[in-house]
Amino acid sequence: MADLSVRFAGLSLRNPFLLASGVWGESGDSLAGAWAAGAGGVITKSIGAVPRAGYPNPTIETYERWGLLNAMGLPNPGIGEYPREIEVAQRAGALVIGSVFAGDATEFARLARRMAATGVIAIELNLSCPHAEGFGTEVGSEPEDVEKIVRAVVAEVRVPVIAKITPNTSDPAGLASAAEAGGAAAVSAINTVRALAIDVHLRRPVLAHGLGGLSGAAIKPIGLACIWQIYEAVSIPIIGIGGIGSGQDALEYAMAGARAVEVGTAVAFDGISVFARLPRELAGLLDELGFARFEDAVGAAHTRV
Amino acid sequence: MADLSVRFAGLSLRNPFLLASGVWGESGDSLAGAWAAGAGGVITKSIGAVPRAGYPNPTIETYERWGLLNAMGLPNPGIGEYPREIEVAQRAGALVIGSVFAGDATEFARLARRMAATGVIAIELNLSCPHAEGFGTEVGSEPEDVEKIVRAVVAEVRVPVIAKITPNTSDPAGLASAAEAGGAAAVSAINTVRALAIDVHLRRPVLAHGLGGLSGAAIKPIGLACIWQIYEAVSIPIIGIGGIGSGQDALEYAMAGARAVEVGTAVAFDGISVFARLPRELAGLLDELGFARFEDAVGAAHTRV
Amino acid sequence: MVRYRRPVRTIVRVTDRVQETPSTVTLRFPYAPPALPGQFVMVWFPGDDELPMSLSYTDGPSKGITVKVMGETSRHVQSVAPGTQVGIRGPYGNRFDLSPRRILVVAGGSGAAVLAPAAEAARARGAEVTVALGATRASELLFRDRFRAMGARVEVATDDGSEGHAGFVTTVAESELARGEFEAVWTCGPEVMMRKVIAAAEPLGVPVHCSMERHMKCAIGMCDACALGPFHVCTDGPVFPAERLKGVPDFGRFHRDSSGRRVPF
Amino acid sequence: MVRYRRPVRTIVRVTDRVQETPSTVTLRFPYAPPALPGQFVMVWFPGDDELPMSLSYTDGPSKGITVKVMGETSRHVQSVAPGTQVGIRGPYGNRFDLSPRRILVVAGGSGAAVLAPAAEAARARGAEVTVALGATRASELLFRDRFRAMGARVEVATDDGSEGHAGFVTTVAESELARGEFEAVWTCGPEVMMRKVIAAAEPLGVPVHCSMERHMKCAIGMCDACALGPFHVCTDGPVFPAERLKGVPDFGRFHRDSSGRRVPF
Ligand SMILES: Cc1cc2nc3c(=O)[nH]c(=O)nc-3n(C[C@H](O)[C@H](O)[C@H](O)COP(=O)(O)OP(=O)(O)OC[C@H]3O[C@@H](n4cnc5c(N)ncnc54)[C@H](O)[C@@H]3O)c2cc1C
Ligand SMILES: Cc1cc2nc3c(=O)[nH]c(=O)nc-3n(C[C@H](O)[C@H](O)[C@H](O)COP(=O)(O)OP(=O)(O)OC[C@H]3O[C@@H](n4cnc5c(N)ncnc54)[C@H](O)[C@@H]3O)c2cc1C
Ligand SMILES: Cc1cc2nc3c(=O)[nH]c(=O)nc-3n(C[C@H](O)[C@H](O)[C@H](O)COP(=O)(O)O)c2cc1C
Ligand SMILES: Cc1cc2nc3c(=O)[nH]c(=O)nc-3n(C[C@H](O)[C@H](O)[C@H](O)COP(=O)(O)O)c2cc1C
Ligand code: FES
Ligand code: FES
Repeated sequence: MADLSVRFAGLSLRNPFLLASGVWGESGDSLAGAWAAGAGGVITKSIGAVPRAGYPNPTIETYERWGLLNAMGLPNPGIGEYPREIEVAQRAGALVIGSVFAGDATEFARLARRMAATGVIAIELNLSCPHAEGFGTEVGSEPEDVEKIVRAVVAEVRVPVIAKITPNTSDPAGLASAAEAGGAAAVSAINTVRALAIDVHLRRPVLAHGLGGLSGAAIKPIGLACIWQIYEAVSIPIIGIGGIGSGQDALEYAMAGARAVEVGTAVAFDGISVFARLPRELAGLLDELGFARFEDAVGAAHTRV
Repeated sequence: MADLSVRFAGLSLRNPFLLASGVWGESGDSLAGAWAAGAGGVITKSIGAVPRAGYPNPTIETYERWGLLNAMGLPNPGIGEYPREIEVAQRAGALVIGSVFAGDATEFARLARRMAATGVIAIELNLSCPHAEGFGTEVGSEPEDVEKIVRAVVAEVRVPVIAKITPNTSDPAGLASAAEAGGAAAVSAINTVRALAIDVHLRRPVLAHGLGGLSGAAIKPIGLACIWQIYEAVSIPIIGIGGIGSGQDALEYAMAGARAVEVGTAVAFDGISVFARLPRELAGLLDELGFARFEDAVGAAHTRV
Repeated sequence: MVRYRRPVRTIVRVTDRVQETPSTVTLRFPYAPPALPGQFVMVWFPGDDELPMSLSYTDGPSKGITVKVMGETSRHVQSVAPGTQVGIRGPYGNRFDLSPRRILVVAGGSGAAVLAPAAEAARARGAEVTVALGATRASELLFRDRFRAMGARVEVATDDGSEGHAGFVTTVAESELARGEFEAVWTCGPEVMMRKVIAAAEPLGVPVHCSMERHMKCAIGMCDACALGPFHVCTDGPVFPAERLKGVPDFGRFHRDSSGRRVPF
Repeated sequence: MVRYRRPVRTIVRVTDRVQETPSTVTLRFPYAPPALPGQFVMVWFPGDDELPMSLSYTDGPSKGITVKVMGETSRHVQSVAPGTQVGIRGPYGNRFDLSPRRILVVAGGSGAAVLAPAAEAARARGAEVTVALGATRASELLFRDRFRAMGARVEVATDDGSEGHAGFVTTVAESELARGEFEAVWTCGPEVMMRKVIAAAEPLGVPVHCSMERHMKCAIGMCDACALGPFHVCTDGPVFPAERLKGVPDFGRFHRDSSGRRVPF
């Protein structure tokens, strides 16, 4: 049986499948549930400085089994209340990574410090939410901003800092390089892809917020391309995200350059038991292909090109 | 029966469904075939200065019915030979729009002049091919470049110039505004989305070129978002592209702001007869929803938000 | 197990609007997907919110919801006229187990909305149904006549004593439990009420099923808005056997607001 | 009409390699999707090109292709050993109509690759099959023994006269047509050859079906690489009745290279 454990950026995980931020991540019991189901680690909902209700419903729209559009609007209880939820998950044994979002470097640093105090094993910076209201675009779409934010956070906390990169850019590798320059221990990619649904009967966007972010199978090829380009640009480890719903999907990400992966939308389509199925499928596939360890597959597709 | 004819940018089309560039567009007979099937107009393969073989196979990968990945590598016979093909299509009565691609403004202008000489009703500038080798990114990913190229072409030709915008950007509306500033008569969006497929058995990318571009149903929500944002930013007409395979898809694009649409991947999945079905479906839907003319639906989803 | 339910929205037109009580209205609309008593749909009132609503009519192609004024959106819903377009997705969630032969139904507030079709289905299978129906006053007794018409015995409680027992519906439920030999209790209403019902039924060994409500956004088990202890009301519920709720400290005490913050009831 | 065929690639391992002639090799591999004689697959030789190849074995789960050295990739293919991984998608395209009872098969070059399984299927249905088989020399006569084994009458032509008629296979075909009463002619080979076959059969009223080749990239009727007049060889062909080809000026005269440029044969 292939060894699924992964070590990178000072982390040591039983398998490479992390619960993606924003899914099952608002309550500590749910984080614990994802861990109990088999996740290698769980990432919290992105937490801000103050409680935030998010956008009104409708907040989601789905496309058959291949995609999901959402504009939740970053609802979260705020960093004041949230540590209680993390504690619940930690008491259940879960390895928790704390995700935070903010509008500028100073606020990011302040939030990250408070998040780090909860004992999370790492912090993921949500630099990329495509539907958070910034100054027109996303907080993480300029390399200078990314570098500045990462640098400010790294100066403030001891745990590894993971910069989550947006796909809504002409140059994901440039953003990842900026994160590396800022001192990030790892980068993760991708967040959702900016998208929209229109209802022709009602002559209006379906989501209350209008624009949203696409996730699920449809964005797997987009995520893979980002990982591929980032892998060629940075030497820090990469976490792959986007449309992962099978062991093979995860292995594709690994071969493109990912050392771990996050799983979001598959939870909606297949239930939380997806975290039991994914490691099983991955181990079976690695055995079939002759890999003794998952980590041996990382970047494997780059060597021949 | 709802009126499907559209007029914009000096063009007058029997229906809003254009054959997208790169599909059935290498030979004059095929362009004529798409016209005969019912397209409102046909756009040529993107033509360059000299013949270009494109990338070796594999050049495509498909995902069920929801997506297609390609890296053709802009094969084309070159502007020297291609006018003969356009002539064949024109003799069959087709309204032909000429697509051109180049590496800089001067070459774009030179090509566009030669293309205009064939009697095409408009010129579409392919600023956005995600897999053409430029200087790292795409030729059309910086607003300044877009404006410069469009300006150079507009100075050179009398026919309307359509700037085709890439989705691989943080700010599609900014690119469209740049095209408008440069004098474009219209913008079209989107080209394919940068993407990748990995084969885990072979440990390599599937496409010979590695990176490719995603098209088909999966990118419809992404295209709609681009059209939405562009509509709010420019006053020139917009042509919607991306995953259109039904009359309803086209109407969603219209309500998001498109005056016409282009259809590519649906030709592979449904055959060229899709150009007979689409106008029929659209007319039926418009009747059902009480629109007398397709043009009345343009931008309809913006009025309530 | 394929959990996926096609949650694509269907835009339908409201065909009928029935004023059930001064604060409650039923909307009927054509929606073909089959549904079972206990399940809910997400109802989009365009321009307003999208809300989880139990199906108060589950049979056949004409479905129905019954909406009580609670806040802004539900107040607007009261004036929705036939012909209005609404978006429906679902049905979601689980259903009542219809196998018990003697059932006590305890309904408070808008709880009768989900309990009426369940009671109807149980009656159709020949079960004996007793309903303890509570409201603030007589005019607010939801579906009293519908329960009677299906052949259920209806015992009423009103806060102001304008009909039936003056006081809590739980008092009525307790005395019914004391008298009858029920195989099951179904309840929906305020959680304090449901807790009392459980407290009364438990010593008698009568299993209780509660239809729960939590703030909902996705309804497909993803966003975590409806988290209730280790459960998600949208996919693990809305109907829960009382034993599953016992270990959940929030039950009857806290719910979560739109931001995910725990707030006391 | 749903034209869509799942063109997802399957990676398979070559099980057998048979050197058919000095310049031609057959590769067998497991590939379950059903196929009919006339159809082709896209075969990916990783690291090399992906090429359209007729299925020379269409029956059952073990399919086969027969590759002749033409250029760089097909030369590399000659040394593909059992165990090598290749990617297969398809089958694509149409098939031969197997209903005629007396069939003349005219094969030049690697044309026998697609004609052999078709002739086999026709024989299995009881048709009489005559094969006019041409090659540069005796050792290059592809599938001569396979045609004989299926019970077809085989008439041979070689350029160098090392076996059978010395000269064009079309001469053999002409004399067969003059003698026999054929219901159909099936042909695959150089287009000049096929044009001559049509010219001989037409006056006699015998319908001819040609298996055509054009440069292919997508194989799903999209990229236009395989345009042949108003047709796409990948989706409208590869088998065309001669009447359809008559109005196509390029037939026998021009093909298109990888850039889409028309180049004379
Ligand atoms: C499974 C389920 C079934 C339900 N069935 C019915 C029913 O049949 N009839 C009925 O009248 N009501 C039902 N509700 C309650 C209903 O969804 C709304 O909560 C209620 O109508 C108040 O909405 P509002 O926007 O008017 O109130 P608001 O002013 O927004 O708030 C009033 C209360 O409603 C809650 N609420 C608001 N939005 C939501 C939401 N998206 N999800 C859950 N709660 C929300 C708030 O937390 C608050 O406690 C059901 C709820 C759930 C979860
Ligand atoms: C429907 C179809 C069925 C075929 N069946 C067979 C078969 O059973 N056996 C066989 O040996 N050959 C077959 N071919 C031809 C085969 O696909 C190749 O053209 C041939 O093997 C030469 O490839 P190459 O790369 O070695 O040659 P190159 O050096 O690349 O070129 C030699 C010739 O092959 C042509 N060619 C190259 N690539 C392609 C391509 N992607 N598509 C079409 N032509 C190409 C070129 O135009 C040129 O004329 C078939 C072609 C088609 C279209
Ligand atoms: C409902 C939903 C909520 C999300 N919320 C967050 C969030 O709060 N922070 C964040 O960084 N990403 C968020 N994401 C993005 C996911 O973490 C992930 O990057 C994306 O969905 C792609 O992965 P998937 O295809 O597996 O879902 C959210 C995604 C979804 C679908
Ligand atoms: C096989 C293929 C080739 C393409 N070639 C071109 C091209 O030459 N020039 C161009 O501007 N766009 C090209 N495109 C992009 C399409 O014109 C279109 O923008 C894109 O495919 C999205 O539309 P669709 O989803 O309807 O296919 C190509 C797309 C495909 C699938
Ligand atoms: S409403 Fe989203 S998880 Fe239940
Ligand atoms: S090979 Fe692409 S259209 Fe035929």
